[in-house]
Amino acid sequence: MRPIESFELPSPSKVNYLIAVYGLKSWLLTKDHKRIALLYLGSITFFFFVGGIYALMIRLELLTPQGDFLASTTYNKVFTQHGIIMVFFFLIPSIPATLGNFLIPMMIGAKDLAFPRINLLSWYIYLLGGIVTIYALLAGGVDTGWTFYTPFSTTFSNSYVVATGLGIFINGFSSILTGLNFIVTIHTMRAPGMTWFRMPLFIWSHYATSLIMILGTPVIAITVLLVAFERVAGVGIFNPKLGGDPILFQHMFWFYSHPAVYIMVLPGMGVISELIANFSRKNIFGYSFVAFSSLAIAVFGFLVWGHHMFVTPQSVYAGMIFSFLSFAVAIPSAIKVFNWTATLYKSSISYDTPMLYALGFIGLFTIGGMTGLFLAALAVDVHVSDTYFVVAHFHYIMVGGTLMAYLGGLHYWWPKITGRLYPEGWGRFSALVIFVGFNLTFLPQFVAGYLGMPRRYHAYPPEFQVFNVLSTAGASILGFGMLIPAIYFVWSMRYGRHAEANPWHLPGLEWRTQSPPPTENFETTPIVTWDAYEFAPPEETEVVGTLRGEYDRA
Amino acid sequence: MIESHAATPEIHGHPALQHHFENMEQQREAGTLGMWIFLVTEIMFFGGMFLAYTLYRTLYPEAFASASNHLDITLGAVNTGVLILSSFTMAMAVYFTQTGKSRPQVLCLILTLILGLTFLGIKAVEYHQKYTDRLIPGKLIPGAEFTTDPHAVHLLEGATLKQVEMFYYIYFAMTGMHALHMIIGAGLLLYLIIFSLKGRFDPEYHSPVEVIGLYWHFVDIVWIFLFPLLYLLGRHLEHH
Amino acid sequence: MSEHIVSVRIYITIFLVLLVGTALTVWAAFVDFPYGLNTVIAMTIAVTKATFVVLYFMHVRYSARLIWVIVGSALFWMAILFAFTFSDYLTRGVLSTGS
Amino acid sequence: MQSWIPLIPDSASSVSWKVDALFFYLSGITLFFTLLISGTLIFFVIRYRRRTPYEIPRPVAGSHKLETVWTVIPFIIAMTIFMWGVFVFFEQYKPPTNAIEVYVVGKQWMWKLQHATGQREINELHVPVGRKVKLIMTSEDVIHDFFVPAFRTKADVVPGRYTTMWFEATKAGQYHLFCAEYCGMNHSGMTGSVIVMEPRDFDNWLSGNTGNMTPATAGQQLYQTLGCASCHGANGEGGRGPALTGTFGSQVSLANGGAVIADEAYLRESIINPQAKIVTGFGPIMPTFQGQVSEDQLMQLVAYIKSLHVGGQQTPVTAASPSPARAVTAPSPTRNAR
Repeated sequence: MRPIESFELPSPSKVNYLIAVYGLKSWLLTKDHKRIALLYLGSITFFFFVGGIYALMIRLELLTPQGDFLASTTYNKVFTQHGIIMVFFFLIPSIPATLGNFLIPMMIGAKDLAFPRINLLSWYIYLLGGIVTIYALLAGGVDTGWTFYTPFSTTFSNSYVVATGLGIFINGFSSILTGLNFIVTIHTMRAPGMTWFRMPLFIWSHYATSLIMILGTPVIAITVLLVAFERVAGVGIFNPKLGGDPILFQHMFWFYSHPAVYIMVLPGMGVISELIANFSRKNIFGYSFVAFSSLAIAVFGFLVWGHHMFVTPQSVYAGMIFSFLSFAVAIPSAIKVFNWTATLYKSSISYDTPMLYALGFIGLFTIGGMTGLFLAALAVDVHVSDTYFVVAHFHYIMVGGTLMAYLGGLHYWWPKITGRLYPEGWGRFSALVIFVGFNLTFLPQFVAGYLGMPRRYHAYPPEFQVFNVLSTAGASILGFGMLIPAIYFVWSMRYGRHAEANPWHLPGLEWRTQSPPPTENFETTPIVTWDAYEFAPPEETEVVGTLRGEYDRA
Repeated sequence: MIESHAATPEIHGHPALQHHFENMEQQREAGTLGMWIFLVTEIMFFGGMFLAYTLYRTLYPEAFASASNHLDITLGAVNTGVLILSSFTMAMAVYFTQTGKSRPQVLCLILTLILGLTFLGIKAVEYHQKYTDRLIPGKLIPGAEFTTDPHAVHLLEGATLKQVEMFYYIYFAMTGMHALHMIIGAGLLLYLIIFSLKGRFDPEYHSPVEVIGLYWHFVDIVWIFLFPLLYLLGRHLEHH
Repeated sequence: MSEHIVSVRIYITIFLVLLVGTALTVWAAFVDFPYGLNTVIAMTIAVTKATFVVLYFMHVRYSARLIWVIVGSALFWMAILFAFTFSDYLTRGVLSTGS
Repeated sequence: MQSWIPLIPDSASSVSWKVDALFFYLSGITLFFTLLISGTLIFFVIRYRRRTPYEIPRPVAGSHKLETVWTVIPFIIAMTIFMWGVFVFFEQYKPPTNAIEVYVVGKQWMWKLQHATGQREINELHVPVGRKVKLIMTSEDVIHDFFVPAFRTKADVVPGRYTTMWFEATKAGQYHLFCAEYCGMNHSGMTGSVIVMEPRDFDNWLSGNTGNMTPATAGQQLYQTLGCASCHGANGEGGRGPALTGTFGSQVSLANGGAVIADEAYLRESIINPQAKIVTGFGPIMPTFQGQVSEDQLMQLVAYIKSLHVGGQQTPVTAASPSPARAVTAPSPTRNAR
């Protein structure tokens, strides 16, 4: 009766989405969500390496305290562009636009997303936004910091703020349309029997992500637009000369940009839920708590933006409210971590590469999340805000969280996406290298930050050098670790062993079709009669605690 | 043609059914849901500007009243009427599509388009007045910087010209963004008219008409708020 | 879920209500109400007009509960944006001047 | 106390140990949970490693009890941090009375400071041990941030408004002053030092650095040259404009029916935007001084208005008696010593 044995593997010789039609045009005009996911994968990887080169330049500059590698104007542009590229063009679309695009229809048993043409459109919009931004970078770059704080960005910066803002504005629509597509798909396209509480947690987290995308992105869009408009007009609502308040910009900016952090990490959490359950062959402990915690994060994430503004003239009472809510939003994340850990209890854990990334994620996310509490605590934040402590904290979430999950997910679904296996040994090796390199890069920054080293400094007092040397050393290891998967993924597309339909022997819907899947995903529309992560029949379920049967298996 | 479609249950029948949907009902539902979600993003988009408006209106009530009193209330009110009427004709267009009456449907769509363009025309007249009064904020129009004449606008007690400029900045941002939405809406209407003339829509398949109708009504609603906020609040202070 | 077709009579009624609302709000703007009620009145009329458009022209009254939730969430998030931003502006300076 | 590589910055203000205490508390909690989670993970990963390729563990239902436990306990811990943070924060930000006042203007990319006694400094601030120091700050261009790690405090310096911060140094020495809000090209060069001196040394430093007019005296001269006196009276006693004597710190009732406490921000606003909050009984006749006075001069005007006390014994600075030290708001031991 076990689902992994009960379904028949389709024969591998069938036509799949990769070879169904040929030619460049068939890719550029495709409406297949899987192909669009690959288009995204390619473009996102490009932006990741652009952002990575900037990161490398930052670390090289900070190796010595004098600021001798780059001029300060160059350095300011480099860290700004690192942030803009990584946040808007890599992290935000990373998991949703690639893995989400590929897997959401497959996991719910649909043939495609609800609006395939809009899906393709959103890739083109992403590309257009990217091109405009790259143009701005090549034309002379932008030096406002990715936060675009006024009045520096509106009046004082002599760089390409308008063009960059336009690029981000355009890119925002890509994000909005992706989120819209996901929500409609999840509501209307589920296969018969795929009830809400049978959906994989990956879907739940993407649903929550999409909520943030559609509710938050428009606000950053109008904010960036108003900044650009204000630069052109020379006056505006953020300009103190007209009685405008520069702090209003920060409210409007962080209304999106704090939830944006959850756009980045929620899909990662979804990936981790998949990895933890599937590589320990156990259903997720407290499924509904993990599912609802995603929604809770999406809602509470909107109530905490003021914690970026504790040292601004924001009123101390508003600061108090924002601080309180920031602590509240930590709870759903904690629930997830505890449930993932509990899932492993009495499970059957494999040491495959994706699982290594998942375990690394939990450890790093714990540190990232806990150091977030330092920043939510008003008094400590006053000291550490705008220092390297903040830099370290959000890299633990964005790199230690999102990037780890992205790489883990990419390894996990690689056989499904390409029909090829990646080299497992190299996979494990690179996962370890990345983990070590990451920690070496960012742990010292916590110390440097508490010692008072401000962020965005091109030169710094010599007593901070030791931490920066450690950090740069770690970054080189991290960079090296990133190159390994880049090489073997490309290699495996041609030379990797052929993957069978279900190489990991898992029950999820995406594994119940051939690898790579046919264009329509499934031969016939599947009828779902099982729960997510149902490795063993429900009657074997072990009940923890005393309240037998209290747990509704929906 | 239309009748036959209405009569046969659409299993795989309708030519407008896209391959990845099971039936027309699912396709229509997805379309409507999608447009509503898009409207949510639109609400948040305008929300940012409404926030700025509310904040500065609270901080500088006299200046905002002075500036707002200078706007042409007649043109504003007429435009409100025009837009409401266009919303009505749009609703009727949806009605006639649902009931399969294609001639009045096209007529209603054309009327809606004409009314929309009328609105934009009146708006252009208003913008031109602001241009001649030198009330375009900052250096948006090169050579026609915002006025420095303190009598350009009748300033109420407590108002400064700088704050008046702030009002006009917000005024142009909001009405400009609204007008942009109208222009996009006009384009969408044009598409509807062309495809209606080709007879593409019928009671079975009218998602585009319905969905673009939703968009049009939304743009109307934005104006329903913009009109009192920009033109009316503070009028009662005028004769003090 | 088959769709509901709203009758022409309702459309015409709503249209007239909207026109009356517009006239009313213009009239009310020139009357000097006490206690700064002008803003409240103008906003009440605008919200009423918008509600009619949403319920009838946009068919929400006859739509699935999901549409109600979506409309509600848009308003809720707008409220968040406003309430929390103003939680800052309305309490600024309280601490420093209270000393 | 100096270890090989310091992990904690110098602790040199009255609040710095309080911030450190909370920091250690947080670090302890972080360490505990990180070890708890990663320890459990490592234990499970080893203990429950896959032994045979086809084994299927028994599925498990969740447990509301456990979920409740690990929701409530973290919440309680979080609330302790929150409350602690609030208490220290209010102390960090509540401006003290009886403080030495220093006016700070940030501009790309330097700090201009002026003591109430007239001494001007650039990128350096001399303060005595054991006295509260209040900074009244503004910016000429973009947002800056005055950050002294050793004091565990910072505050944004924002154009178009005054922000304040305060500290009480507890240990003599030289400490870093950073601009912590990115402000453009030479942001990392907008640094300096805060030099904390023993009170006697500070007095010596003060007396060795006279020669500048106090901000209040300079403000008084501006008051005359800008023609303020024609409406507000030669010594701020009022006329066509409201009286300025004793205004600072008092409650002012406004023409629109409201009321406001006249703090530095109010005085500043009333100079550059006189129509904003008009005092009851006066017309909106004052012209704006926006663009005619620099931020430095605004601060001097504010300092002068602050020096105008009621009563007359504490005579405000007049042209006849240019005694700089007496112009400052509160009497202090330092100045009495002179």
